[in-house]
Amino acid sequence: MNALIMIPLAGAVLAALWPDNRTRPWFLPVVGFLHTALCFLLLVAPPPVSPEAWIGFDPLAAAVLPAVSLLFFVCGVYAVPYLRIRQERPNRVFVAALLAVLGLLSAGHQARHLGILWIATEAVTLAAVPLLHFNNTPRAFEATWKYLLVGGTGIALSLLGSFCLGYSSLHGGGEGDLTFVALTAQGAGLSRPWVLAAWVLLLVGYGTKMGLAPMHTWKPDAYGEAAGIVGAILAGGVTSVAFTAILRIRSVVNAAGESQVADHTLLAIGLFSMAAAALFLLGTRDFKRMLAYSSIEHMGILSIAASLGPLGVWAALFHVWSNSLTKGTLFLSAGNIRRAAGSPSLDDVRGMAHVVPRSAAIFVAGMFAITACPPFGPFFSELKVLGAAIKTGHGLAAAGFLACLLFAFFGLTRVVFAVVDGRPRPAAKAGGKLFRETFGVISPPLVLLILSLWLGLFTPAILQDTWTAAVAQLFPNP
Amino acid sequence: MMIVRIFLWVALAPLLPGLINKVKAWVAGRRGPPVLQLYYDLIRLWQKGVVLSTLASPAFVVAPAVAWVAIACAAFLVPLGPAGAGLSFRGDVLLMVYLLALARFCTAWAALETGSAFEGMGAAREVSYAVLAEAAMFAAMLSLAVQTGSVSLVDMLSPAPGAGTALLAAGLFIVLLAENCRVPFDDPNTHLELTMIHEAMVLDHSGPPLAVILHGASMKLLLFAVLLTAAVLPLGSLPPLAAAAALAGGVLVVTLGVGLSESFLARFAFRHMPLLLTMAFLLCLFSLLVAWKGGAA
Amino acid sequence: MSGGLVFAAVCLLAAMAMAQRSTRASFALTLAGTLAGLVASLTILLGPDDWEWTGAFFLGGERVHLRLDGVSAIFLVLVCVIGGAGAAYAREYWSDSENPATAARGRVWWNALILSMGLVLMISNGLHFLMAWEAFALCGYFLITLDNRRPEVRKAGWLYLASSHVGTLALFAFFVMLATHTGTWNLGPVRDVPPPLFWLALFGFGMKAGFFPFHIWLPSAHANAPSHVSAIMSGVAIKMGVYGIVRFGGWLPVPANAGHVVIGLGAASAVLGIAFAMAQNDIKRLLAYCSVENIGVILIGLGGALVARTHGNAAWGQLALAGALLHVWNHGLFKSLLFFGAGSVLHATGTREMSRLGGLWRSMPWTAGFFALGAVAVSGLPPLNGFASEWLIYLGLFEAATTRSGFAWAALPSAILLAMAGALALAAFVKAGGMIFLGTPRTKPAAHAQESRAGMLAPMALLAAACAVIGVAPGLVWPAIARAAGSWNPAWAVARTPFSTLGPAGFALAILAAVAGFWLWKKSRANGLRRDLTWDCGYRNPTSRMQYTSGSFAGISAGWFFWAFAPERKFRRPRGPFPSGSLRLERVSETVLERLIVPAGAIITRLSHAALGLQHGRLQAYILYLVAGLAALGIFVFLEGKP
Amino acid sequence: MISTLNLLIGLAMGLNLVALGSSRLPSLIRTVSTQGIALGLMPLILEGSNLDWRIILIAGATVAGKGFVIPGLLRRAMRSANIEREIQPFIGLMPSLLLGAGGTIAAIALASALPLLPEHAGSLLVPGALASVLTGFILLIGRAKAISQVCGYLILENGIYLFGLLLIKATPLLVEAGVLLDLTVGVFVLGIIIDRIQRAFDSLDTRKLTTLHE
Repeated sequence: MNALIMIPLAGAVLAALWPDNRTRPWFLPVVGFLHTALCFLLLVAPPPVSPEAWIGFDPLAAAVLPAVSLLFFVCGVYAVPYLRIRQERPNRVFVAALLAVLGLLSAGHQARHLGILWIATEAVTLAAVPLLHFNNTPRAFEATWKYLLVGGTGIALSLLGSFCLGYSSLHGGGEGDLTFVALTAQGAGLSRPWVLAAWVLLLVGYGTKMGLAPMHTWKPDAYGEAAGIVGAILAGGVTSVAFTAILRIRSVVNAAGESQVADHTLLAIGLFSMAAAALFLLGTRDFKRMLAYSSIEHMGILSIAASLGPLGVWAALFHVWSNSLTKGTLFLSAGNIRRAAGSPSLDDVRGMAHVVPRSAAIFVAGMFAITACPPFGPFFSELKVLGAAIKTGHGLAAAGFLACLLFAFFGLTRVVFAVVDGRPRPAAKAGGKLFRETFGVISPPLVLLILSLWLGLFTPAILQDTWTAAVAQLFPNP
Repeated sequence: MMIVRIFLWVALAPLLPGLINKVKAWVAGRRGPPVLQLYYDLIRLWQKGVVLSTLASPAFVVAPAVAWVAIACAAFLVPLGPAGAGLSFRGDVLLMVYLLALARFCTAWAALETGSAFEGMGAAREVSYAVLAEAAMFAAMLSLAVQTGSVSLVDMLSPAPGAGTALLAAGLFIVLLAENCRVPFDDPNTHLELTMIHEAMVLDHSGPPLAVILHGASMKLLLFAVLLTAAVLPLGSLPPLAAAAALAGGVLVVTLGVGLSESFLARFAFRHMPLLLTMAFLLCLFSLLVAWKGGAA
Repeated sequence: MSGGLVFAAVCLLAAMAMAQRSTRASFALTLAGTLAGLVASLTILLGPDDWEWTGAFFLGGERVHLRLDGVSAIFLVLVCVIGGAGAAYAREYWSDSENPATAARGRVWWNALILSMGLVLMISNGLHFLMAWEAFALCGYFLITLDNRRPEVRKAGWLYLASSHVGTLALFAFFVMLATHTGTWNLGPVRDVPPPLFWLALFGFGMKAGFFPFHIWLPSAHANAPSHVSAIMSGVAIKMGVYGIVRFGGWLPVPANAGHVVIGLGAASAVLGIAFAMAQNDIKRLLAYCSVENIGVILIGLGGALVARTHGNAAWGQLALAGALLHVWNHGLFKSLLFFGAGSVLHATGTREMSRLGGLWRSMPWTAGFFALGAVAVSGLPPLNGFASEWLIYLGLFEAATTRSGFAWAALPSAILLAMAGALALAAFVKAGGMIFLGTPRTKPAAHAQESRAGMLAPMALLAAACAVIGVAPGLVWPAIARAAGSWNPAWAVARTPFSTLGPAGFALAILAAVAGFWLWKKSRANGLRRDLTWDCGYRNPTSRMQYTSGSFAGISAGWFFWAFAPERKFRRPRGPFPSGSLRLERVSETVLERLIVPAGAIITRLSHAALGLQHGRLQAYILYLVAGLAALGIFVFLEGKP
Repeated sequence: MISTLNLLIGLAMGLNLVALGSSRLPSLIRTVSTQGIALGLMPLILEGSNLDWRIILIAGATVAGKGFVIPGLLRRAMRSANIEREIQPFIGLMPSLLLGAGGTIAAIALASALPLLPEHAGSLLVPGALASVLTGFILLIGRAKAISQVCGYLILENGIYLFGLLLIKATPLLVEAGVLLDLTVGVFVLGIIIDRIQRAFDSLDTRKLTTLHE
């Protein structure tokens, strides 16, 4: 029915059946390429979406899904050399699960029905499990266990929330049509207490998947233990599904006339997440967990932006793009450094600029990019967020936003330069010998960095129009 | 005219220390050295050879000359009552003050040339106390400027006697004592190096350089005396001859004043000097405020 | 005009590209680029009209728009001069042979720094300004940390980066608010924005300008950077902050009391800056703190100009402004000269501690001479350039005082404080010069120092010449300064030079001093000149340990600023008839940093460790957090949704 | 029929308390499976008048899944880890019982604040659901053994299922399918992970699972 979902799932099945461990990884770039090509094709020529369709490539999907697809494609290219290094592990499940994740992500992004949305997100959560314990170490299992239980609880809550929303529609006299179009149309008819209950539960539920504090606890463990690609796709793809879910639900809550409550909750939880992330960043001594905290910070930015009306949501969609691409750079280059150093902890890693100069340079550049240093993408998107905050008169929120950015910057620079500068340890030198910086492992993060640069400097008109269309979809009557 | 002016400054300057010493001698009931003593010293020194520290660079000899030139130029800017200044322009007062600073820089630099502890000590004291003296000096100049509404010495130094004049006179007099290293700041004719400022700085100088330094010092003293007199007396409003006489008289009075203060005051302990200088500064500041308010009223 | 600037940009880019392959080619390109830029900016300053260029393409959705007017040109001249001189100096000082790992990298960042500073000065679009600004800040960081294997360098670099980012974020807010109020990112004179916006700009740019109390990053960064980098950071980079304040002080409607605040900041940073400088023992720290003072001097002038402009364009304001702008140049010149000198000393002896130097004039006569000249200039003494600009500022303040108008009251205290700062500067640089170059060597390395090669001396000679020329002939530069003042405030466009007499006077002074010095030297030689031990009151065996040290030299004034230094003291008195060991250590602390910032940072760090304690890995607690979050949100929504 | 339904819900709520009070894992698992069977029967009662294949399918699937499959899996894991009882839980049995009782009361109070459709009025569905959810949370937070945590998670899911019954008529199969998928796949994965952990740490005591922290 929907090629964007079917291609990857079919790919997953094929990969699962594919006999050869050495050639199997090629599925990732190939399928990724097909998916990306299709995505951008649809972006240029948007297909008609019937209002009652349960799954459709509507403006909101078009505004976010291509970014995820692009990220997945580049990560797929990276996966080939990476999995060659990791010959010792059978990658059947890994590749298949990765492709399944892509398919389910596409489903989640295109879901226009409460139930479908929930099932897709749930399925993504489960499909990601094999990716997490790919390394097959006790640490990986522990991370997976926490990811499953915390994430599962979150997902359960979001299901409860979906029920509440459904019941609010029933109670308001609806006859059980749970497409967002129908719910929005019902608008003020929805029963208020149920809508509020649903909002809280869904925000917490999908917030858990997004990784908003205080539901973020699974993130550092999962990102810290997972391979670079997995981290990139979790941080750039899965979080964005949860975010679009929150946006869709939020539009229903708006229609029910509770937009103020929604905005305030989003702002509060966003600021709290940013502050918490900044604090964690100031203290952490592990440069992969650092990325997780940075991701939490950016989820906070997204939810703050989402609370700032149409302008803010536009900026948020922009930020989804810049964040995914830049995070990709960071995760992949960090993965290289991690391989070469043999440890993610500042206690035994330093002077990597002398061991893996290229990866280190990309890592530093990516760090500056993610901390909103011009001229990379995040700079422009966060400036837009700031502008939205000031235009809508949220002066204090803007101040808090800047303060959190500042402390996050302190934390990130502290860690990154500790990793990169100084004299390398002899052990690390040896690791550098083992890990060679081939074109295959250097170009993907570099490409992502360049994409983030390009996104900021020359934001394509087509994307801007799509974001505007998505905002129009979310705010039908501004 | 210019020649006369230069001659006046150069030739008359060494009189002042002589006079001061005479006064001190009279007060002490001694006969004391002749008034022209410094002239004799200068002549003798000018013919003597030079003993140069093994550590010193040529700057050790050149610096005193530059300092002397600086003081001479400063003097050139100071109006002599009716005769006016050798060179007068908007803001010349600042040039004058900074020329004296240049002289200070040179002497202090030369003092450090020899690596002697005493000279370093002297230089440190000189440059440090100058900070407060400079503040007082600027307050005084500002009050003159505010009072006369001009920033050129010729006009500034012929003020109508204002309410602040007495304060200004007192302040400037203390600055004079400090800048010229007289008692109670310094004792020109002690021989205990530990207690000296200016004399300590020139310990290692000899021959012509020393002569230049001594003459420069006397010229600086004269400069301050003229400045003080002109700042206090309304010379502008007097007929030329009377003004000239008043100026000469004023300088004489200042000299006597210095002599008397030296005979009746003892050298202060070093830790008291900042207090005294601060007092001078406050006096000048008050005169400035008086001038400012007076203008407003 | 456009051609020249494009050529300059291309040259600098090419120099970055060539940095790895050929030192000589890269240097030649840098030189060509800076020269082209210099010519371009001078043509602007000497010509009547500004240069403006609007690109055909967009960056970040904004059309590229460059403008070079009097104000920018003044700063651009400095960028080009020091950029070229520093590149020349670096060839010897940071040569490929001595620093194979970092020399080429240094060249790349150097050219990038020049380029980005030039862009900061020319860009007239808020969004692009931020981009160039950050690029410039980062280039500075990578230059400071060239030798990042040394931990103290890393610390200094991080401090620089962190405080620079504080300023940058303030500027984010500033430019976004500006754009929100004006509705466009284009920069230019604006009328209808709330005056308080100026405070944000003052803070944001102040972090970079490094005046009290925003100087926390400055001493360590400038002390630990390679000396040619210290030179451009201290002489030029902090001027970018000044540029921002000048620029937006001229374009924005400023609050009524802005001028007085700026004067206050300037006076405070002039006196305290030089007081701290006086107390330093590390020569490069001393120079860095002296930069704090000079920024203060510039601010006093600028503040005067702001006061004058907000009160009917009083004429004296123009003098103050001209003084400030000229001092931007002068400080750039002599501070770079001094840092080059300090660099040569460091290069020759391997130490920056003045208490380990001494007597270097014998082995390094040229360096000593240039340093002495720089010292005279920085002390603002005639007949050198430092005096010319300070004289203008003084003149402005004095004339303000003579008006006796109520708003000019600030002129009185600031003039007096400026005078004290000047006297302290004199003391500080007599000390610096004396301790480094005079007396006897205090350590072996100092005794066996070698004079730097011509490659390092030539740039110093160039800067020294510039200082002397501006000093004895300030009339030459007046048209440029007046042009800049005019483009800052059109009401002050026309002005006749105030230097008509001062210039010749200075010239005469220089000639007379030279003649007199030469004559006295001859005379002494003629009378017979005998070398002998220093007459140390008859002591026949003076050693280097008997010399006055930099600490004791600063003792008196340090006593006065005890309250600001909050020094850490260690003191063991000599005891008994035959005292064994006794010592007296005194370390002047970075008061603002160590008494304010560090404790605050410690509190935040403790907070973050408390937070990390929550991430203890127990799953049950994680789920508890989740439930707590749910409950909190529920209550929040319940309270929100009640009405 | 509401009365019979409420009887079953009351039974489920009682079982919550039993689960909270039981220290031995087999009895805990048994409680959960009983509750699952009880829940499975509810659709039949709720729709007693007009049974169609959909309802029967759901009921059957639920009884099979919640009542037998999953408990079976858990028992397997328990045997392989040969642990019998929950030793020193984070929240003791007595406190958890009290908490559960308080939670149940709170659930009833909270439920009364939420408006219901006439046909659901008087049913204990909402309070029952909330009570189970709370019980699930208490077990998740309070127990140290992985298996008891899974049981807690199951009770949480049961609560949500209970709530889903409100919508069973109106909303399509999807949502319920969601529940089942969630449960089956979830527990399936949990089962795998559990015995992986079992092999990796040779214990199912989550106290050992705290190597990942700051």
